[in-house]
Amino acid sequence: MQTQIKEGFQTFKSIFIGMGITLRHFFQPSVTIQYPEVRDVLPAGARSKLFVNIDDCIGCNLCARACPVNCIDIETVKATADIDLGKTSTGNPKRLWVTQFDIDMSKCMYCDLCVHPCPTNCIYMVQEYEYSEFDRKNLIFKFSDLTPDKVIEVKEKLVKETEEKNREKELAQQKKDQEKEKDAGKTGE
Amino acid sequence: MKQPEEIAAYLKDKIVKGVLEFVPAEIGQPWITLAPDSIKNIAKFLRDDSELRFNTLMCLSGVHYPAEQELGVTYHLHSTTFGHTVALKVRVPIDNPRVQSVESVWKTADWHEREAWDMLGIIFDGHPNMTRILCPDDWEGHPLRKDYVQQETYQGITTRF
Amino acid sequence: MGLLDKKYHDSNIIIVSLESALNWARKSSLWYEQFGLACCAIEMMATAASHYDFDRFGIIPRSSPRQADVMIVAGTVTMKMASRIERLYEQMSEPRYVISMGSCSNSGGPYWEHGYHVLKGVDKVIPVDVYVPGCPPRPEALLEGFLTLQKKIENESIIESKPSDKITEEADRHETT
Amino acid sequence: MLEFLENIIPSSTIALVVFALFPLVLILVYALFAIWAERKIAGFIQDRLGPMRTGGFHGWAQTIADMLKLIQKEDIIPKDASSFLFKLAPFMIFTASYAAFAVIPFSSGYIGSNINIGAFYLLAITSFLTISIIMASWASNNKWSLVGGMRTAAQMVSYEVPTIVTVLSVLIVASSMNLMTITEMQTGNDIMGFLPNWFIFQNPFLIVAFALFFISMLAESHRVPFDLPESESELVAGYQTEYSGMRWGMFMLAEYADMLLLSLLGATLFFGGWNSPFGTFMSGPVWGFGWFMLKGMLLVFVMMWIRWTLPRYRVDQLMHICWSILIPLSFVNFVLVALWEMIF
Amino acid sequence: MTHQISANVQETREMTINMGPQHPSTHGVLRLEVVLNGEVVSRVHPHIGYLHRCFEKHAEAMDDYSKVIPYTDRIDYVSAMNQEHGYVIAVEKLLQLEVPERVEYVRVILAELQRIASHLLGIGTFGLDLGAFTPFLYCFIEREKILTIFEKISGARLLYNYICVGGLMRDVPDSFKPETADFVKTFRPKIKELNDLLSYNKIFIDRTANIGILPAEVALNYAASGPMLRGSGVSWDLRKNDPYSIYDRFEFDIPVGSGEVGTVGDCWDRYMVRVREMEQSLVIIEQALEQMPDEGNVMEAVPKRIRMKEGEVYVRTETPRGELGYYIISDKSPSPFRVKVRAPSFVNLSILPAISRGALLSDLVAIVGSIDIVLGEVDR
Repeated sequence: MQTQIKEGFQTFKSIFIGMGITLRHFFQPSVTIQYPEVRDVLPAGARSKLFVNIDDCIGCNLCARACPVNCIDIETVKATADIDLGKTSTGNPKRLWVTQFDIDMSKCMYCDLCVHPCPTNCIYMVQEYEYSEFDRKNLIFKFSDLTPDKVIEVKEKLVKETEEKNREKELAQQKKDQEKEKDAGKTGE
Repeated sequence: MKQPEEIAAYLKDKIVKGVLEFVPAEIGQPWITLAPDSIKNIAKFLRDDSELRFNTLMCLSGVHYPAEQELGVTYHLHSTTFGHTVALKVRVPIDNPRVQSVESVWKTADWHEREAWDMLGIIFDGHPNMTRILCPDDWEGHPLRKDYVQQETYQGITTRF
Repeated sequence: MGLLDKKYHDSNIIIVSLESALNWARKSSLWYEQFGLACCAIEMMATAASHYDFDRFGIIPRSSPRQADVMIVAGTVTMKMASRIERLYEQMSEPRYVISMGSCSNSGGPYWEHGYHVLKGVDKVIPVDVYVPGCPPRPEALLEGFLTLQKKIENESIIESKPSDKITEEADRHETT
Repeated sequence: MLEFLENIIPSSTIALVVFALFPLVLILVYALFAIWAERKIAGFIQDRLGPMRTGGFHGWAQTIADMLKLIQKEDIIPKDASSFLFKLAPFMIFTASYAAFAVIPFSSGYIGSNINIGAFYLLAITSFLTISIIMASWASNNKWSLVGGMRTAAQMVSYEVPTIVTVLSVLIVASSMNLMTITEMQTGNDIMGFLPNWFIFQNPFLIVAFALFFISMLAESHRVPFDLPESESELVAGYQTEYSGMRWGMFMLAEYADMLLLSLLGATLFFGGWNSPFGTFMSGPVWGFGWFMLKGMLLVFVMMWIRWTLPRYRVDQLMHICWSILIPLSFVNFVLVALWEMIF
Repeated sequence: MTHQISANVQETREMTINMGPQHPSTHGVLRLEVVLNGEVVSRVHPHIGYLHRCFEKHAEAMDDYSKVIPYTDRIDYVSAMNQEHGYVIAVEKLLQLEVPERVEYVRVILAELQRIASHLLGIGTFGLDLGAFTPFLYCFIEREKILTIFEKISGARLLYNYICVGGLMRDVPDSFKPETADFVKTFRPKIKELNDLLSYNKIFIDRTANIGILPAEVALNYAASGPMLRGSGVSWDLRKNDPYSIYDRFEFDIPVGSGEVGTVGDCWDRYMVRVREMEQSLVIIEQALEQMPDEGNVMEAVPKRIRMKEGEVYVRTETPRGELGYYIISDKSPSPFRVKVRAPSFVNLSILPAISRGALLSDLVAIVGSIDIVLGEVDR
């Protein structure tokens, strides 16, 4: 009986202590951030979305290779000799047209591993996190600034150039061969 | 507290059958290889012997060795009484992957062995409930084998991207 | 969209104001189905917790799918779970919405390539209204996903759409089921 | 009040209907307010804000939006459910709570039906709640619902005993079952010169009786720590699991109406009903109504406050508390109340 | 004349009920097939695998050891730092790599902060299972502070990918030390508040004491670890008994279950071990902050492409849920040959059928809550 009374007393005591705590919190100011109106300031280096500064990209493919999930698709076309693509802001010479630089943010796992190997620091995380979409296709971000026409043009140019080069090579080869034959003929004689 | 070498020597001394050899590793951990059909007896001995007292099975992992056409099971044991640890290994051919179950020795082996069956297709003789644990029951193949080919559809849903 | 879906053939002022009232009610009281799958569920809980507070938007959890309006697919859907997700969706009462939260449910995410047991996008089994990117999305991103969904709800209509629209809608429905 | 209505409304039937609809309007307005208030209170206790955006100021229109949405929701009746009972249960539960308001004296000018067995009627009609919950749970053909329903049946039947005994201890002090008479008996400020003549101050054992009444009241309206019928983390949503749309809304309405009903009963029996705590100051039919609601709301607030503080009991502990603590205690207390009345 | 009730009228049937995979209290996608006799549990069959995300396959498919780290985060998403720590220690052991002093301190502080965050979640959801909603949110408020610290150093809130082979992804900001110290200071009174509000609440004690008792020898046979084992009164903590990293430099106690309000090894003991462990983590953090060098290298020189020798390690670390083992076999290729995770939750959950026999349905919820499982870890 005595233990029961004691237990009953403890029950009420603990309940009142608990209610005291919740009452204290009742009058404390809330910790809520009223999101659309007020926003938390994200710390520097917060990882929310990948961004590529395509002007600086040299198309080295290091980020795509570092990506554990293969969500970066890069396609490059070699620039023809007559075109100087200039230099990146870090001073690296650009030698490739980046015809395609797609990042599928619906696959990305925001691990930051692609950022570190980049030699020109052109791929990095930005703080924009509000980009929900009605369609998944819109989550594939295309960073290449070349128009489709330009891509075709560039590719054709390269094909032409390689053809020319090949032809030159072939010519050179033929010349060599002819010379060789000549030489062989000479010696044969 | 015993070192793995001492344990291997002790085991060879006490148990005639089943203890194959002690393998010192280049880096990392050494292990003792055992015969798959005597693992249960050895496990019991390891657990009950007054100088070893391996009362917990920390980990049981199945491994596929494609080069040798073999499957293997690694047991990591630990004794809270003495604080020593040891790794045991058994190897079985892939076309007849049967290992004795140690479920009756260490209860924790129950789920680990089911997982090894599920992932690698190692059959544990004497296990009370040898069913898949992680994959659904109607799954095809054992995914952690190196030659695993992912099934195209599961219940009408394509499994590929 | 519910009982009054496309029940009216032409619009007038009463119907239009009724429509906006109904849409307002639906968008202000999105009760979500309380279940979590993986990592994103922790962030979903964080969103419901004091710091971000779902309740400000009138969003509260319901553990029975019958009473829920929106399903947040928070995390990786596996093959074993896919049929359950489908059934849960079927158990929800119209009007119902689906928010796909995080990379995994958007498209399989990190597991899209080697994950033999992972469903590559929850939209393979149920229709998704809003995709929230992130792995896991920040709580704010999830809230923004809700705001996006609210925008979608605002544009819904109880007026029967034109025949041409109807055909495409039917086609859509067939595709999803 | 009926006469007043008959004076201004030509048809006496319509007057009667208006008269009878008053509690319904009250319940609806109260539910709209209380659900919002509960969310706000929960919010403040948990250091957050609760509804903020719907309707402008502190989300005041939140419940209106909820109700409007529930009306639009698809009404699902499971294929294997017992369709008739399934449809009937929510209406029955709401009707029962509404009907019980008939004998509550809202103010000196308004009581639905001034019958002399008011307290008895009220206790009898609340038993309908139990039946409707069992009906709902059984008809749903869902295992979780069934477990929830069985729990409810056991819980509500058990807790009716201490509720009735504590109500009885007030009734012997008042020696009347008419709730209006009981309230009128508590008019005035005579105790120790300033305390109002409320029953809780008249008899020290009635304080204990009130504590017991309050605990059983929590259980009767299944609030935390006795919210087992719908305990979310165990039984998904208990007996309401299969309900959707406005049918579910009925359950919610009934739950809040039930809370109000029991709080108002508590206020009538122990805290002087519509009597002003300051004697004749601010008394009268309209003020009386205000005082009455204020007292009821305070009790409702305490119930909410408890809900957001405590974990819940287990089903066997709940029964244990009822049968081996509350019931013996309430009987002993009943005798003591009676003895005190006899001696003084 | 006595009236005999025929036997088959009295007969009761057992009811099989499915808890989950979608159920508010199963902490994810666990499915429990419960055979009920009335409300008493006769048998429980846990069905797992609803979150099997093929971690081990991914680890083998990655062509670099460091690419596995983001996936380790996702094994136990509640204590990602501990997971990374365990994996990285294993790889460093294979590489026979020593990491700089400062790195070790930062890692330990992060691991302990993560332990607190994880325990806060475990405690909060445990309270939630028992119907106490408010303590859950109070725990989350505190957890949010830790996440803010983590976000400042790593850029992510939940899955960090911060600890890498040979060091840290980037140096900690200057604000790290004062902020952590500040958190330690403000968190101590909150533990007391939690104790008042929940731990010593009589209803809570009634619900958890003498429920789901796990005797020490059963726990060892099942290889239980972490608070699950310590709750049963076995003083076993890898940070002390088999120290890794620099844990041998700190002084702290191992809290064990003592049966303070019930029997040793009941749900309350397991819960309380977590609460007390948070205090001990604070003690460790304080010491580490004091000893931590202010300046220093945070990255050991590791070749870009790790060339591994043949070998294997089994490395175990103490995560909030218990002993996390990484069994890594390396061959000469750049990707691991086999990575097996010995997940503490997986092992701890397998005890559930043994300790829940004869409990009530509501107790089952309490028992599952007190094991504190993370399904990502159970299913991997």
